[in-house]
Amino acid sequence: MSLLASAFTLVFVAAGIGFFAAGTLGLVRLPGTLSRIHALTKADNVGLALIVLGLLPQAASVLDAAKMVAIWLLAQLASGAVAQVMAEAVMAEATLAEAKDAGDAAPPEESRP
Amino acid sequence: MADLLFAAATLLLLLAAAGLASLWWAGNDLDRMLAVQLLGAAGIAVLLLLTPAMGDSSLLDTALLLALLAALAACAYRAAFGPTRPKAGRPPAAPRP
Amino acid sequence: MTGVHLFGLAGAALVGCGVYGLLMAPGALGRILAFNILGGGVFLIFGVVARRGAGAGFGADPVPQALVITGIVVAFCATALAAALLVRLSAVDAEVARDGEKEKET
Amino acid sequence: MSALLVLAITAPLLGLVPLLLLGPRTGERAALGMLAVNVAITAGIAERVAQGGRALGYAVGGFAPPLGVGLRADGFAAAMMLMAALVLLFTGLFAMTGPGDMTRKVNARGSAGMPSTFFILLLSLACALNLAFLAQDLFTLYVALELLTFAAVPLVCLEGKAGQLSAALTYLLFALFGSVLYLLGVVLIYGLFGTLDIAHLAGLMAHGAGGWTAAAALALMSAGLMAKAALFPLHLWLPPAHSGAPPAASAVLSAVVIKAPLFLLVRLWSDLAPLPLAQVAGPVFAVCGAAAIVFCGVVALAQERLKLLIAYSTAAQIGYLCLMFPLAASSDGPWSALAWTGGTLHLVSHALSKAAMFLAAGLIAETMGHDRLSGLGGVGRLAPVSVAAFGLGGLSLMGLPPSGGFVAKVMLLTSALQQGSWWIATVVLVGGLLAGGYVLRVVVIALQHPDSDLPDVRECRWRALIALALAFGAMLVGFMPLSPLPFLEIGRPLTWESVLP
Amino acid sequence: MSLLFDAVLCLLLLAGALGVVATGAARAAVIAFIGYGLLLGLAWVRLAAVDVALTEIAIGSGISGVVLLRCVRALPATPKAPAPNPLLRPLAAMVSIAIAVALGAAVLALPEPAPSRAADVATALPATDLGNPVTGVLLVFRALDTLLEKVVLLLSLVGVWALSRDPACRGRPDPLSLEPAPAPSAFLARVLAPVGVLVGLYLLWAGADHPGGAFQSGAVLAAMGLLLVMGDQIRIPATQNRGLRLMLLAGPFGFLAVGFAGWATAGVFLGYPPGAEKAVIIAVEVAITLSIAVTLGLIVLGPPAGEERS
Repeated sequence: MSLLASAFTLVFVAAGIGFFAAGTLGLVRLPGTLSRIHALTKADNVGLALIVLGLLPQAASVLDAAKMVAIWLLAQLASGAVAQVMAEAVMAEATLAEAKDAGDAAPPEESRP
Repeated sequence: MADLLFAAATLLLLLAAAGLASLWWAGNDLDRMLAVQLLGAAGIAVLLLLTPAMGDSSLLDTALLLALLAALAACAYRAAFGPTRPKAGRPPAAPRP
Repeated sequence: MTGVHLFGLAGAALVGCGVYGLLMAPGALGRILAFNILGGGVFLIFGVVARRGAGAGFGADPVPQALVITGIVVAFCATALAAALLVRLSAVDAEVARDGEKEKET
Repeated sequence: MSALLVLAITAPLLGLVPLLLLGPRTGERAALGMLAVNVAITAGIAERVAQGGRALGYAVGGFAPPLGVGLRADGFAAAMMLMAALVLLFTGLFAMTGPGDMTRKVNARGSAGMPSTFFILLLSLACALNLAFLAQDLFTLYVALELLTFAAVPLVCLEGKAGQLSAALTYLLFALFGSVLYLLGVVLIYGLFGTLDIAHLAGLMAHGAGGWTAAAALALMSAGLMAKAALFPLHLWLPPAHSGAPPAASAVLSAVVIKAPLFLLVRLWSDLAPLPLAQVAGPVFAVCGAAAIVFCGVVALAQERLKLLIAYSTAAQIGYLCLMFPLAASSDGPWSALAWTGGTLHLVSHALSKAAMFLAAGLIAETMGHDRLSGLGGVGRLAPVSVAAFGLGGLSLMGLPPSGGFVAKVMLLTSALQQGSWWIATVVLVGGLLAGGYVLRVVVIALQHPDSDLPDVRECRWRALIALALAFGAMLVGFMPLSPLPFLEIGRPLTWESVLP
Repeated sequence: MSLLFDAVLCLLLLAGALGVVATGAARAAVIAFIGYGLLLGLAWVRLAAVDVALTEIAIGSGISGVVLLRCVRALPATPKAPAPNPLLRPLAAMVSIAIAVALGAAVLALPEPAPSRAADVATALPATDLGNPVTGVLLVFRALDTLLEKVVLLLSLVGVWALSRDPACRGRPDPLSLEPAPAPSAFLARVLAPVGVLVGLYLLWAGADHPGGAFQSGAVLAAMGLLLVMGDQIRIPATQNRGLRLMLLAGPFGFLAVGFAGWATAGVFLGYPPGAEKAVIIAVEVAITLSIAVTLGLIVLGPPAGEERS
């Protein structure tokens, strides 16, 4: 049984790391911040999910297992929102640049008077 | 088993480092922020792997904290450096009740 | 060589980095960051001392751990106060510069 | 176990509650009351120590060191505490009764005196100083030093001018650098001995345990304390910080704040470090001190602004204490005890006289509207009491009788000559001449015939009397007998025996 | 295998520190610092100091990051201070390396077996009914340090407030962002903050027997408060608010009051009433958690902008 659990853990952790690796590769190879954000969050979320799944049999108690799932949910939520925050920043920057090209933009405020 | 988990954690760290390095040299500050997010995600995974490897389930609390605060830096970055949109210039919105 | 030794050496190296930063940083913010690196190194060495003192069922000597927690909070206070001073200073400097320009114009 | 030691630390803190919760006027009165209570408590401690002839101790929480944190008052600590409490009370009175040169803030609040933040910082200083004098645990001392830094730095920039802000930032960075170095030493000490209690450590180190690592730890801690005490060559932050602050703030900064790290340097090298090590380190400190006396003294002579002159004089006077280290660390019993008394008396008399001088300078600047020496001709007519306070305080710096500075310097000189350290004796004399130069320069300008019409204002007599009282205090120290003071030897060497039950 | 992990972690830590120190651009240096703090948290886990790891992640990386990012925004794009003479660079590098080498030698030369207070703590801890030795040291054996460190926290807030243009330090601090929060930030604040508050309370509750406690909990709560502020979900309170000030004072002065009460109940300052130690300790922890959370948050928000003209 414990051998089976170990094998289960190893397989899933290895798969999770594979997804992390794919995410990193995407980060390195993809052009543009937006596509990088996309690659990173997608791959990392799946990777983390697989690792959590793989480690569940190793949890010392049911509470710990629940905590691990909670961590995954939280990370999911945070990374999704972070991706949106960052993407929004990219878009806003692009809009600003366009507006600037049009010549009607106010200069960005650097510091509060 | 513990050794294999440590190996997995090491691999994750190395992956995060590789991503970090490439983004650091190539990108702008937003990309760098993204790289820190990557490190945070890898950190959560590493802590999860270390929990059974070190046999200390209180490590889960650190992972929990990391997951919770992962968003803080990105939000702070956005609040500090978010580009002022062209229509900006009005005062901050009134608080929602 | 064990992991504990490695962290001890890393702590020493961080102290070195911090000192270099304090000596060579171009501005106050760089010095503040360098102070934090330096502090991190010192705390890490304290952590190594704690880990070496593991015993009586504890994974590390609890006294240094408690001291490090206090130290981290104090270091944060210092960072925040220095940052606030820096922000205020640059605002006042900007005002002075603006007033100077105005005077020049008139 | 004496509860007074706990009260000395906590009573000043109680004063923060009304300041932060009630209106400024109530809060400030309460603050002043607590500063007076602080004087009473420290006087009580000094009286108990003198009466009992032994140190007082307290194990906080009932846990004796090394697990717990111990407080301990010996003669040296009690003397320093009383001095600091007096200076803080007088400065508080001074700040309460007049606007200083903080006109902007006065108008905004519609009442005279410094803003209530000043009193928060003053009370915190009282707590931090008492803790620094009483704590026997190296980490508690670190907390005390941080408390001191966080109370002192905002004092520099209360008015928010650009120069003050940058001086405060420099001060903070130096102080933080000092803290980290100190903490690094503490870490190594804990790694070596597993305890941070000074008395235990002194026992362990006396047998030469720890080797070079212990010496390195002591050196790191000392370097940190030197940065905080502005000891040459780490003094660069002091002149802008001390001269830019409002007068009441300058007075406490120069008089008492830098005394705490100096006190700890003395603790470290005369109570903690083994004698052979102290004998090696002593000359190093003496060289730094001599350089401070000569270099900063010369720079002070060249200053054009009164407050900068006084600030450089502080940087120079710190050096005298350092001359004490090699003299006190010698094995020559009576003469080393004399040096010890001389050094301590110098700390006390410098604190009183420097507080008087900064307050007087503040009043002079307030009367004239500036503190440029070239424009102060004849200010003696407008502000006679202030100028008198400045002159009397200066007497102590120059080392002329009757003054505390005179007694202290004679003791150092005698000890140096008896021990054959002619170069230290020379430095003491040269430093006195330099101090004479810059003090007399100010006094002569103040008393000369005015170049132009003087403004039609008068000094604030009531506050000038406060400065004068401090200057008289420095003179009173001068009536000490020229022999080692037994009070300062009470409770040495450090031990918890017969102090804790 | 764990040794390899530690080695990689140490190298990354070093690379992060070098990145912070060597990066000329302020923004990049601060971002690197946030990553460095994260790695430091992992290092603390490997040193079996989970309490410290929690503190480092919450304060060293999380909240410090907010402070520093905000500071960078306010700085002029081109620093006025000239860079130090590049000729000094090798000299500074040599000095730093010498210090690091000497320190490394000192650390390796520490005595074996290492002196430790672990045994003392283990002996004294059962009397307090606490299971977490670090909490025991912080709140019982070295309670004086902790009490005064609360005062340091309060004092640094006073120092920050003293930088206000308003001499009476009234009004609300400036908002963290110059413009309304973007929708994702608001969403994050609405969803994450309640979860975060629960986590903070959990850390407080767990702290008596497991890693966690007042510091970590307070830092998490402060972070959640900042998240709410950044998402425009709550308005920054005015500094003269009486309730706010009471919350600031609750921790240090509640602790002090318990300390004085110790004279009556245990016969010694900062002693806990025999038999009720754990209950009183937890009450103190609740009070200081509240104060830490409010103080940390306000320190980050900065000096108040003065009374509003209505």
